[in-house]
Amino acid sequence: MSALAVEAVWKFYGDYPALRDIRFSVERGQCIALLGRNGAGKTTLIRILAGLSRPTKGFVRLFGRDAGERATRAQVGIIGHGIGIYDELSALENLKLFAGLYALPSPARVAAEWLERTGLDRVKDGLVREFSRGMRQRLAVARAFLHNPQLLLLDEPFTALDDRAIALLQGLLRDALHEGRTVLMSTHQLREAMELATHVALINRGRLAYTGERSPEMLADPGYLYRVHGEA
Amino acid sequence: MSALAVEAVWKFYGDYPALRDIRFSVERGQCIALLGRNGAGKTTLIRILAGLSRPTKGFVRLFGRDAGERATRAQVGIIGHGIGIYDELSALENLKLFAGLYALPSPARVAAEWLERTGLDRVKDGLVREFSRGMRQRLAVARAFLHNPQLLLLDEPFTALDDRAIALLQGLLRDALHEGRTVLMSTHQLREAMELATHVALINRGRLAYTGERSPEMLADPGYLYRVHGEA
Amino acid sequence: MTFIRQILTVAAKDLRSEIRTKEAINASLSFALVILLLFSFAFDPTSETTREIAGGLLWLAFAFAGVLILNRSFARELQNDCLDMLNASPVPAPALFLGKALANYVLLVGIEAVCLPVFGVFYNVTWYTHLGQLVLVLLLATWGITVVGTVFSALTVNLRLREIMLPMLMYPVLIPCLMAAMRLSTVLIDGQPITGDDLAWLRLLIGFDIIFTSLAVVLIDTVLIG
Amino acid sequence: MTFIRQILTVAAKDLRSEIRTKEAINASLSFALVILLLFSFAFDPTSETTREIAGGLLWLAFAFAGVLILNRSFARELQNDCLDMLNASPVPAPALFLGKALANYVLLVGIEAVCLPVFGVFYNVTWYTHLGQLVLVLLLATWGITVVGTVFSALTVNLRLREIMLPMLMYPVLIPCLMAAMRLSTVLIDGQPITGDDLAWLRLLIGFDIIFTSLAVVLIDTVLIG
Amino acid sequence: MGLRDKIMIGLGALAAVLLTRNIWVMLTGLPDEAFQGAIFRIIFFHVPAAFTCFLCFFLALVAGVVYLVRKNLQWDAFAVSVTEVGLAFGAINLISGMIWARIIWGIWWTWDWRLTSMLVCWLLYAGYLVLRRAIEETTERARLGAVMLILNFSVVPFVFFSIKWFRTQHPQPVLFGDGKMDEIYRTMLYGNWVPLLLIAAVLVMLRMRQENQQREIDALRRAAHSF
Ligand code: HEM
Ligand SMILES: Nc1ncnc2c1ncn2[C@@H]1O[C@H](COP(=O)(O)OP(=O)(O)OP(=O)(O)O)[C@@H](O)[C@H]1O
Ligand SMILES: Nc1ncnc2c1ncn2[C@@H]1O[C@H](COP(=O)(O)OP(=O)(O)OP(=O)(O)O)[C@@H](O)[C@H]1O
Ligand SMILES: [Mg+2]
Ligand SMILES: [Mg+2]
Repeated sequence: MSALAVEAVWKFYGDYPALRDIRFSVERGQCIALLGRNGAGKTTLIRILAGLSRPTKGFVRLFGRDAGERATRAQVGIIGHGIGIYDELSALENLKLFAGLYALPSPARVAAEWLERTGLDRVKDGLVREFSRGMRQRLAVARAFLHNPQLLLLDEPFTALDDRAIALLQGLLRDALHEGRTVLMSTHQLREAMELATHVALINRGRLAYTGERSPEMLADPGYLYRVHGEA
Repeated sequence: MSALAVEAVWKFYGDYPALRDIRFSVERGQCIALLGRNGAGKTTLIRILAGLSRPTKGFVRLFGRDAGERATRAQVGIIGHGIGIYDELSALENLKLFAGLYALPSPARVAAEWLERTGLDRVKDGLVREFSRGMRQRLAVARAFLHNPQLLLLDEPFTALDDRAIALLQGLLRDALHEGRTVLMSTHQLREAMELATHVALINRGRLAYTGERSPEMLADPGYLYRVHGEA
Repeated sequence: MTFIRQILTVAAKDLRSEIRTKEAINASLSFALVILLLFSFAFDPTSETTREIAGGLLWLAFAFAGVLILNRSFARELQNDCLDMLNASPVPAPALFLGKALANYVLLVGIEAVCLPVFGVFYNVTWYTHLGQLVLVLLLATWGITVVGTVFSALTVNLRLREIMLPMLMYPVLIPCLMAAMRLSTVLIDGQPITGDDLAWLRLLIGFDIIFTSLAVVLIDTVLIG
Repeated sequence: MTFIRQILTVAAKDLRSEIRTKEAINASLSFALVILLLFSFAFDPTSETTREIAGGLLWLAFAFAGVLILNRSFARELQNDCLDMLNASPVPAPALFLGKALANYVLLVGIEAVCLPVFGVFYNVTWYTHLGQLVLVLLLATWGITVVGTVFSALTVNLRLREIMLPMLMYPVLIPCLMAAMRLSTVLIDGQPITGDDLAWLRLLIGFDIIFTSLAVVLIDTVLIG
Repeated sequence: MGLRDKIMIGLGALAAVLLTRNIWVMLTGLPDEAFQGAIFRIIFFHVPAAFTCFLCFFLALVAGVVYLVRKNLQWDAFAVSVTEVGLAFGAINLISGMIWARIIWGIWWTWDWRLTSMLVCWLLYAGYLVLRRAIEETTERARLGAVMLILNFSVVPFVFFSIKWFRTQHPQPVLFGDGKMDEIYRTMLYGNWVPLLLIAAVLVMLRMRQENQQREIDALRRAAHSF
């Protein structure tokens, strides 16, 4: 059973197709980099996988279950374009809140642990409103990993992170992969993505242009994929 | 007269000094990359330069004038963390609006021209709400360049841009530099920044750790600066 | 059990961030007070007619004040795309809805609790003769307002002109509930208990609450996830 | 000249993002109807006493619409950090403020213009006997509401200042303005012109407008740039 | 000309013929009503318009529910069309009632519960249209519109139930109540309902077609705008 299976998914905004007949699947323990130019449809696809939007046609299976089911959702960790944390709450309160929502046994302990792992323990009582952009993104990372999700859906997770934070996130992702968890990420920072990815998928204007393993030339030359499979 | 002079600037948030005694200056035609880890104080400094926040101590001069003055502001173009464009307006309306605010002679023409230069002319009547993240960032670029500013203050301008859009922005910046305009940008995408920068400044926890020309080893190895001048 | 815990978590979150910023409470409470104050000037507060419209005035103030709170309820989640994260979490949409409704309810009941005595003073009425029944009416009608308002708050989060869209859409739906509340409060403030015909109004109120709570719980998933 | 052009640009921007289509007219028309409907439940509109408070009801509706629209005025700029871009542009803060106030003013006056005739039909009053004077009162009082509301809206953007303003609840500041407007409108709708004592109310209205407009223009820079 | 157009034209023509005939009969064949005189004839539009309006709102509910189940935009187009036509007939009822009231009671409007409840109902559905106007994205508009239709319709029973608790100035039901109405009037009432229903059907079909075309145009525009 695949960790993630996308079957003939179409998404229309009105009559405009933002995704056209997308099909691919990802096995457990794989890390797939979802690539595509601005406006290709990456975010749209990730939102469907996260159960935030329903495909117009086709369907999506996570671990053999429907994306919208509650048990599935508890297995998924998300970083989206918006950081998804509350400005009026402190870092700690934010994490405790999400730990509570995911019904983790001891919210406070988990929250404290993840603040430490993302290097935010020193500012844990500061309101998020006062955080710098990178600090917010780190908090978003903590929120996404908090409940030990089996599948990570990351939409441009490296945004605004400094070198250390990128290394940290890559480390977290590597650990997750070693533990057999699955990662799907979209990004324009190809270098960082290629270092991790075992597979790649390329979307061109809503259509899947390429899927397959990440080859060594992609690592050596991140622009390779776009040149070969992208549009003119 | 320097394009930009920062003199002994301190900024306190409550008791916390986000900037401590920053001093440097940038001459016309230079491109300075403002580097620093998450939370170092880059955004705080850029906001002060843009006149959006006042230093607690010290002062800032742009082209010999005060940052808050109206004539100064007309010379400055900004890209901030938020994209600073209106979701409910179309791309064209947004640019026309800002052209109007900067009192440009023919807003409509300028707006159309910049939509073309950022590759957005095909979506010019689409509401920004429907844009993908990268499309928004392109529009933010157009907004910042619209009034031919003599000084560009860019806070992580490469965020969310695809390879083409990055090339486009780099091209625009290069043109600006050739015309003798001045650029200050903060970014964590060191490679893209180093290609352009003539100078670098590194902030460590609110303190200026290094300023100087960009040396060839920085271009070859973007992590160099952090290793040599950054904190442990 | 988890369901209830999730409801409480969401409610606690909303209350905490509202109490931090006080954006809605502030506007809502002061507006309710202004209404009561202004009308105490417009009417001769000792006259008989004032008694007759006491219930109406009170509920008008509550309905107006309520909208200010409800407007913020889902709008608050727009910043940083927090709504997405709530939707993506294993919290079922009904729990999310009920949590938010609960937070709004607490805020509204709080505002009403402040307004009632003020009202009593300005209009010189002894509103507490049938305190128990009045509180019952208040709690029932406020729940009606809250449930309908919270659903519409979810429905209108993404609209331009959301601020006037919400009252425009929700008041007509609320009319039965408000009418019952006005009628019953007038009777109670006048010092009479609820009897005879008025029991029908009470039943209407209860029926309204039940029907709309169930509808909301059923429909909220469709509203939130597109 | 540039100053005025900038005011207009800001105002046009705000109006455009609120009113794309006829939608706004529809929305405010139905809003007016809905509010009148609520009033008709709260007060018996056929009774004599209701006539006496006609002005009061009208201004209550206007104040309510005002609160809703004004609350949003600066909050709208928070999304995407647009406020920063406005502050960074060469538009001086007073022009920004006046532009936003102007947009709110136009929206409010528009809603009022729709409400008045509807009010006339449904409450069976001839409100147009002293049309000129009524319009004057309307314009003056609405400007008062707009200026105060817009300043408070700007305050809500700045958390630090808001805490300071907290003790002074927002809307009570408007009471003198609303009281004058209610009194004058009641008189005018009753078919009498403004004379004698009521001129004092008119002067109060004008004074209120002048004082708060000047205060706002002076303070707005401090409020917006921290 | 497709089959659809033919049906539409046929129904329209039939409606026109029936309506002309009814008006002719009303003006020449029917006696004036004992208390109200000539103006009484307005009832033949006033009441059927109300019935048509309610029927339309009910169909809108059905369309909304079906849309939520099927997610087919055709049902959404049907829902808007039928609501708009319902509102038009509701307006006919309100306006004819107001004219009638002006003549019989001497005022345009009174806050009689019968009148008010109709206005409440009308506003509920007008709200639906305003909501739709405010949403650009077609799928989202359809979904939220459908939800609104369900919420709206569940208020209607409350609104009409509470009628029992008020004394009204408006006549009590005569058709389904104790049936005091003369046979000839009643026949005419039902007889005139038929052409009004036909007109409603034609209008709904026209609006639906327009709605579908609008959607296609939107899609083309978006495709042209896309990257
Ligand atoms: C704006 C004013 C009015 C409105 C909104 C209105 C509304 C309605 C509605 C919704 C119905 C059909 C529903 C039902 O049968 O229960 C109806 C029926 C009727 N209306 Fe009116 N009406 C108005 C004015 C009047 C006036 C002035 C008269 C005559 C004095 C009148 C006489 C009737 C009669 C006789 C019926 C048929 C009742 C029945 O058999 O059910 N209406 N009206
Ligand atoms: N709510 C919406 N309504 C209409 N069109 C939309 C909406 N959201 C996205 N789109 C359109 O769908 C297409 C895909 O958008 P999407 O956000 O998925 O792109 P993306 O691949 O994430 O791009 P980026 O790299 O710039 O973030 C774009 O053309 C966009 O305009
Ligand atoms: N409004 C505020 N109130 C209090 N502290 C603040 C506020 N804004 C920023 N800070 C603090 O000032 C410091 C510098 O923040 P700043 O946003 O300038 O960092 P940055 O260099 O831009 O980081 P990043 O790369 O993550 O964007 C941080 O420690 C932050 O917590
Ligand atoms: Mg995206
Ligand atoms: Mg920053």
